[in-house]
Amino acid sequence: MTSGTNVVLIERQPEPSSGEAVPPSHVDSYVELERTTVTYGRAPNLVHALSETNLRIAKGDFVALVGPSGCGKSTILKMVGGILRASSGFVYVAGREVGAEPVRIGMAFQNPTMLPWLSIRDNVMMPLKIVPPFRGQYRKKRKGEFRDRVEALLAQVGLKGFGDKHPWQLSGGMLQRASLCRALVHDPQLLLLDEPFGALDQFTREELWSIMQQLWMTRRPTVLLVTHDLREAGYLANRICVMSARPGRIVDDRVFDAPRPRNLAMTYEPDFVAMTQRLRELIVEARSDEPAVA
Amino acid sequence: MTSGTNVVLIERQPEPSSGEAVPPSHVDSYVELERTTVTYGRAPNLVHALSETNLRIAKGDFVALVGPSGCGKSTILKMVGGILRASSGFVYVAGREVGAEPVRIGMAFQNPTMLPWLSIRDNVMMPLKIVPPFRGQYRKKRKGEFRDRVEALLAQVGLKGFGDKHPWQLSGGMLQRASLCRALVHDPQLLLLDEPFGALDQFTREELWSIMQQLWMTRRPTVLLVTHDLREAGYLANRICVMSARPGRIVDDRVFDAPRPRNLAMTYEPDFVAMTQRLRELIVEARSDEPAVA
Amino acid sequence: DTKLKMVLNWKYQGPQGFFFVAQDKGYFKAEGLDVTIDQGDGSAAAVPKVASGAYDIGFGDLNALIEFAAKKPEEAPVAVYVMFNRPPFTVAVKADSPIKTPKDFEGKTLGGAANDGALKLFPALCKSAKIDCGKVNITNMAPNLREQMLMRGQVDGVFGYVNTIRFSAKLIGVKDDQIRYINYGDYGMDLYSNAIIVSKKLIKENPEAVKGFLRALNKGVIDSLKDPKASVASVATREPLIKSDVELERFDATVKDEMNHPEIARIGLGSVDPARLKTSIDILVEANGLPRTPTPAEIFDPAFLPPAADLPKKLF
Amino acid sequence: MNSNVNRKIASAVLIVGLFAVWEVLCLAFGVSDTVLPRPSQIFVTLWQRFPALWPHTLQTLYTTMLGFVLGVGIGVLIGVLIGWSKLAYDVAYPLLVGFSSVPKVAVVPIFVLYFGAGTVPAVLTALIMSIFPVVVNVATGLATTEPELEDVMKTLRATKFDILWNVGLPRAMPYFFASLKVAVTLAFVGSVISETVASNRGIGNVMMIASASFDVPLVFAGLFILAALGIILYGVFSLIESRITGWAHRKTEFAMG
Amino acid sequence: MNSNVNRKIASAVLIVGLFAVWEVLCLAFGVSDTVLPRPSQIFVTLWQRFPALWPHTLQTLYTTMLGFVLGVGIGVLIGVLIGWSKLAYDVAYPLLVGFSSVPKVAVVPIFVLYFGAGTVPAVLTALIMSIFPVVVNVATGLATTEPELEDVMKTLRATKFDILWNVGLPRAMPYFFASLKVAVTLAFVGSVISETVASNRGIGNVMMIASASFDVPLVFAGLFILAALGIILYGVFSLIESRITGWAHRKTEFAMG
Ligand SMILES: Nc1ncnc2c1ncn2[C@@H]1O[C@H](COP(=O)(O)OP(=O)(O)OP(=O)(O)O)[C@@H](O)[C@H]1O
Ligand SMILES: Nc1ncnc2c1ncn2[C@@H]1O[C@H](COP(=O)(O)OP(=O)(O)OP(=O)(O)O)[C@@H](O)[C@H]1O
Ligand SMILES: [Mg+2]
Ligand SMILES: [Mg+2]
Repeated sequence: MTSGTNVVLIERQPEPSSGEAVPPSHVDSYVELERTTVTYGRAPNLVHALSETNLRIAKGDFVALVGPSGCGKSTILKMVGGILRASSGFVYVAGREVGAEPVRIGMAFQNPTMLPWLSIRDNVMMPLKIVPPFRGQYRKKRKGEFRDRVEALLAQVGLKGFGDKHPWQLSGGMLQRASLCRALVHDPQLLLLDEPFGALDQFTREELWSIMQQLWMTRRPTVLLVTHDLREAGYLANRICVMSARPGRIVDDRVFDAPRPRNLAMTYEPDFVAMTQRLRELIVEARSDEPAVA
Repeated sequence: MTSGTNVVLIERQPEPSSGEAVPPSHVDSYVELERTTVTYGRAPNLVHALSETNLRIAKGDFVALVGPSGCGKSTILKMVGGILRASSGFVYVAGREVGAEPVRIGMAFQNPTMLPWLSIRDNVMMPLKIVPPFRGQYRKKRKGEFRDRVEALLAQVGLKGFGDKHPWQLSGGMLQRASLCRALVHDPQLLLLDEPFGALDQFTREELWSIMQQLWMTRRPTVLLVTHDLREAGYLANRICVMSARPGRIVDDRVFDAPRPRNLAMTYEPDFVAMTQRLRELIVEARSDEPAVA
Repeated sequence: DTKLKMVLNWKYQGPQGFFFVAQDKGYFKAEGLDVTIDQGDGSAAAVPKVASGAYDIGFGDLNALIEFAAKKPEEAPVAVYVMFNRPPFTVAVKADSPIKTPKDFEGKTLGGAANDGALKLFPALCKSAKIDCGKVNITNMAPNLREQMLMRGQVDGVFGYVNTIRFSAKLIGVKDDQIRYINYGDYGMDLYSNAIIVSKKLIKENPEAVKGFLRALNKGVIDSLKDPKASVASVATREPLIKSDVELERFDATVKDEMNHPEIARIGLGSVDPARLKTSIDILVEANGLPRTPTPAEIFDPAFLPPAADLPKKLF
Repeated sequence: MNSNVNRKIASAVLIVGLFAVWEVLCLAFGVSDTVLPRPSQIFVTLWQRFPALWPHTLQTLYTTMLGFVLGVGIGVLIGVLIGWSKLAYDVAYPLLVGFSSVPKVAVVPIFVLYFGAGTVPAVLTALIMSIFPVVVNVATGLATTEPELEDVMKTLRATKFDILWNVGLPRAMPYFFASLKVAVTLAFVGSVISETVASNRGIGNVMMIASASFDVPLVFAGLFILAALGIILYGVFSLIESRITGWAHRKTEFAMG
Repeated sequence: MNSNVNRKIASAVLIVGLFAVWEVLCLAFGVSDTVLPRPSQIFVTLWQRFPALWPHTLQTLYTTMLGFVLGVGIGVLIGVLIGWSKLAYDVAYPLLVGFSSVPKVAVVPIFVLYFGAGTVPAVLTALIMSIFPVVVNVATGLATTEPELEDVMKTLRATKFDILWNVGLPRAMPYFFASLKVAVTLAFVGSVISETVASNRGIGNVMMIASASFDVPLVFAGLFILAALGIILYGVFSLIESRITGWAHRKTEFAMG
């Protein structure tokens, strides 16, 4: 493994907590949250999950989102994915309001909800059935080209031969990998990954990091990755956003532009370790009741 | 934090892969797997999950089970928990065949399956409703003592005030913590934990480690913990078993008897890091097709 | 009091005032009887209801009784008082229909309820009118569809009782002159119709109750014939939903067309002419291919009738 | 909230519209009221005859509810038994299916014979008609319970009954409520059929008397009363359902109620 | 496997035993065959009259199946519509519930008057009786679909129809099959009732004629034929069900079929 990669840390000011969005000049906003607030339920059981959050992600960027448990990371992902509507504020994807954009989105959920009546293969193939331009070709190709594509993807994540199984016949980690395949199969332009490697052992996880990195370098999707593993965030992302405890806001936002391809050795270098240490501290601060503003 | 804890690593020979169980003399087998084989499904779709696995756990011990994804860790836990029957071989708990033993078992599943029609509080309270001796008192105490007990437990894992919510109103990490509470609420004598901290951020996770350690030191349950986090295994367990890839067997079994209470600083000490490094290597070996026999 | 359960021929209708008058005026009570009267669902259906023991007494079709007695002699109830002694059986056709005589039925479609008395006697009519039943198509239908299906031309003729059809037709707005009747009585079928039938068990265990019942009923009949209005009114108190004016008309028509046989002047209402009964039995046995021929004594037992002097000899 | 009110209004308008169409079609084609009366005639009849109809309504409601409650209870028991034991499944299902394929009108006379005309046969008929849908749905609900939900109970060494009570039955609730809606309509059909065969009271009896005197608007008035009772009970169950199975109805895409 | 065979034998024995009990009770209490014939009489009648009964059986099977297939199709459509649109829910549910609470025997005459006696009213009656259980269960199945399952489709910007087709309907399959079992028995009841109201063929007609000539064993032979047809069709659906909804029946604790 090559060692001695240049680890460059640039601390950026978090966007002002007042909520006034000040777009960083280099960001041309492929994904944009503008003063987005999300509340669940009705009074008096109302839960404030996000409060006036601003976030802009450039096209082709790889952003990691970290923060304490229950702070609203999945909520942000679901909103960008179009599953959830903001209670107030706006969410734009590719310059249009979410839901209307002609963007192929791939999402891996925190819980790998597969449709139980379909085999793993059919589950993974689902996006090809739904999303144009694959949609039109689905009938013709699902037994040939598409099937091969899915098998190749499954083999890549170590699930060769499990295509015929049903979801409940897989272990937790295997399901999570299948779910990742489903998120990737239709060559998405926007990737939303919610702890996609959480249930995997370290080694499998690192293998998939490398696959992810390669995929990002070749196809350049815009990626928003939620993770609790700061090494993972550092290895994969160009930019790391730290969220405060609920109601969530982004309290730290830093660019991390180590050269690519990165390798595991890098993650043991002092600079990298220092960065993860710094992130750790930020999250600890974020966990305290008073939202920490850097 | 106190530093300079004594990290002592004793390498033990794994039990012979032939399957002949050679009980280590100091183990009086609170939990015992004897040449246990598990296969799922029927020919020709038969999956060998475990093959002639032997494992003995002493009463009051804290054992961590690590291994590559899909190797059969959850399968072992489910078997000890009485959910799954071995295809061949035996599983004993407290000296009797599993299912017949008068032992309070607490289990946290990999997937925190909560009953969706119950509030978090009622979900956590379920073991008190079912398991003797609490069972008899349930009607009288569920609104008083038991409720307080659950609230206290929820508060301890950071879920204060979420007792009234329904499972789908919690984030992934919060659900996992609730599931841990359900495993602990009835003061179990045998604790089976399947990646109970997987979906948590590092800091929350470490807090819960400390709570777990304290609980173990005071109540001394027998614990079998499945985890992918080797630091976690080292911090919590007295003994770490490494499993080979499917069909799973235990290929390495080592005692790790650092003094208690352990603290986080210990996990950064060179000996500890060396041990986790060694475990990593073992798992990497285990992932390869040829089962690695130490 | 002796408890007796009685089932009627049909839902509440004007002519059933005979029974309710007896009840309302306490005639049953005076005989030491506590009679419960339930609605029925067909004259023929009353026979098995009494046979099975569900009811002690029924108001049912004598011809159905003959068929039943031929098939199951041990269980068959016995008639003790014949109320309707003229054959009401008919085939109704539209007034402008080409069907004039039974001969014209061949090749046509006739309809009727499966348990309708006229339909069940159709083979007998075929015999006595010398036509081939096999050439007639029969469609079964619910009684309340009969007149409408006839008028809509879905069948060419319908089986039924003259009065029933006439009133039904009237109620659906069909004029009397739009329908023509081909009466069984005109083709040699001088049969009896509805009678009071009682179970063998009751006869054996409590003959006095049967006698008492008939005494009381006979008084009710006499009162009703005197004051039909009051008779229908006693039905209406039980079911205010019936239309009293129509039911009064029905009462009158029933008395005139179904009860008023010349023989009653001689033997009185309630009794039978054994010869006529014998002929009826023979007609039925032959027409329906019954396994055996019941004797008139099996069918009708005059032993319980009030003295002949007390029986009505003139109805209006 | 507001859209909710709008929707209720729209639906009321649509339903009223349907009756209007019926009315107009009857008028346009000159349909005789002995075939199909116009709604206006039916409502007038309902209004005028209401005092006479009311006791019959109460009677039918009473027998139906009694039969329904008993039938649902028995249905749940059999459903659980069928879900529980394969033997019960193999024995009870064919019998139940066979029995349910048979028009109950053929069975009523047997009841009448043993219990006399009136309330008892009506209750019994309502009862037996309510059982089958409940059995099928409860058994299906139990059989399709996700095994993962039961695993928690198994580690606690819960008895089969514990699992049934705490997991199986709650999980089967949406199925159960679906079956209640079907069962209650069948219970009405059952008691009314029994009343038409043998009884002196009840809507079924009214309808027989009315149809014997060709008072078709009165027949339809009876039908309307039955429909109204059915709808009211359905509404009650829906309310209870939304309280009890709210957890299962948390989706918004294909939202009921 | 072997225990499976044992179970089938045990269940057959039990069912036969039930008939034996019926036989013995009838003999012991001297129940007349005009009330409740003994099974042996019924089977003898079935055997002797089979040639005469067979065409009627075919007729009833034909009308029932036609009505059932159409009814299920319409039921699924309405169920989807109700699951889909709140307005449809508010409009269609009250109407359906009301209509289902009404004994169909009261409606058949209208069909007969417009379509003549025979096949068409029987098909129509079977049809309308099959609809409601299917509607209720399909709508409930759709409404209780876990929102998480649909989330995947939403990120893919699937159309509502895509979601319905790929998630809603498959998820509702267990509900659908449960309703089929109820619907098919009701379809039989429907066509037979229509046949008893007006027809010249079919089991219903046989039963009417038989009961008019006090041939109660023949009436029961007709009932047995209906029961047998119901059980056969139920078996067919169960087979199809176990192929299609195996995923939902993977549990072992309360296992069906
Ligand atoms: N459907 C819901 N109804 C009510 N509250 C909800 C719902 N979904 C999420 N929440 C609440 O919103 C907050 C944020 O949830 P979210 O799932 O976004 O957290 P997260 O950052 O993904 O946490 P984790 O790391 O534990 O997955 C939590 O406090 C949770 O309780
Ligand atoms: N119900 C089932 N039917 C068929 N195969 C199964 C079933 N459950 C598990 N398996 C198979 O058994 C093997 C072991 O599964 P298990 O869940 O024990 O793995 P694990 O070690 O817990 O993995 P992970 O770390 O990914 O959770 C896997 O290969 C899986 O495919
Ligand atoms: Mg989350
Ligand atoms: Mg696992």
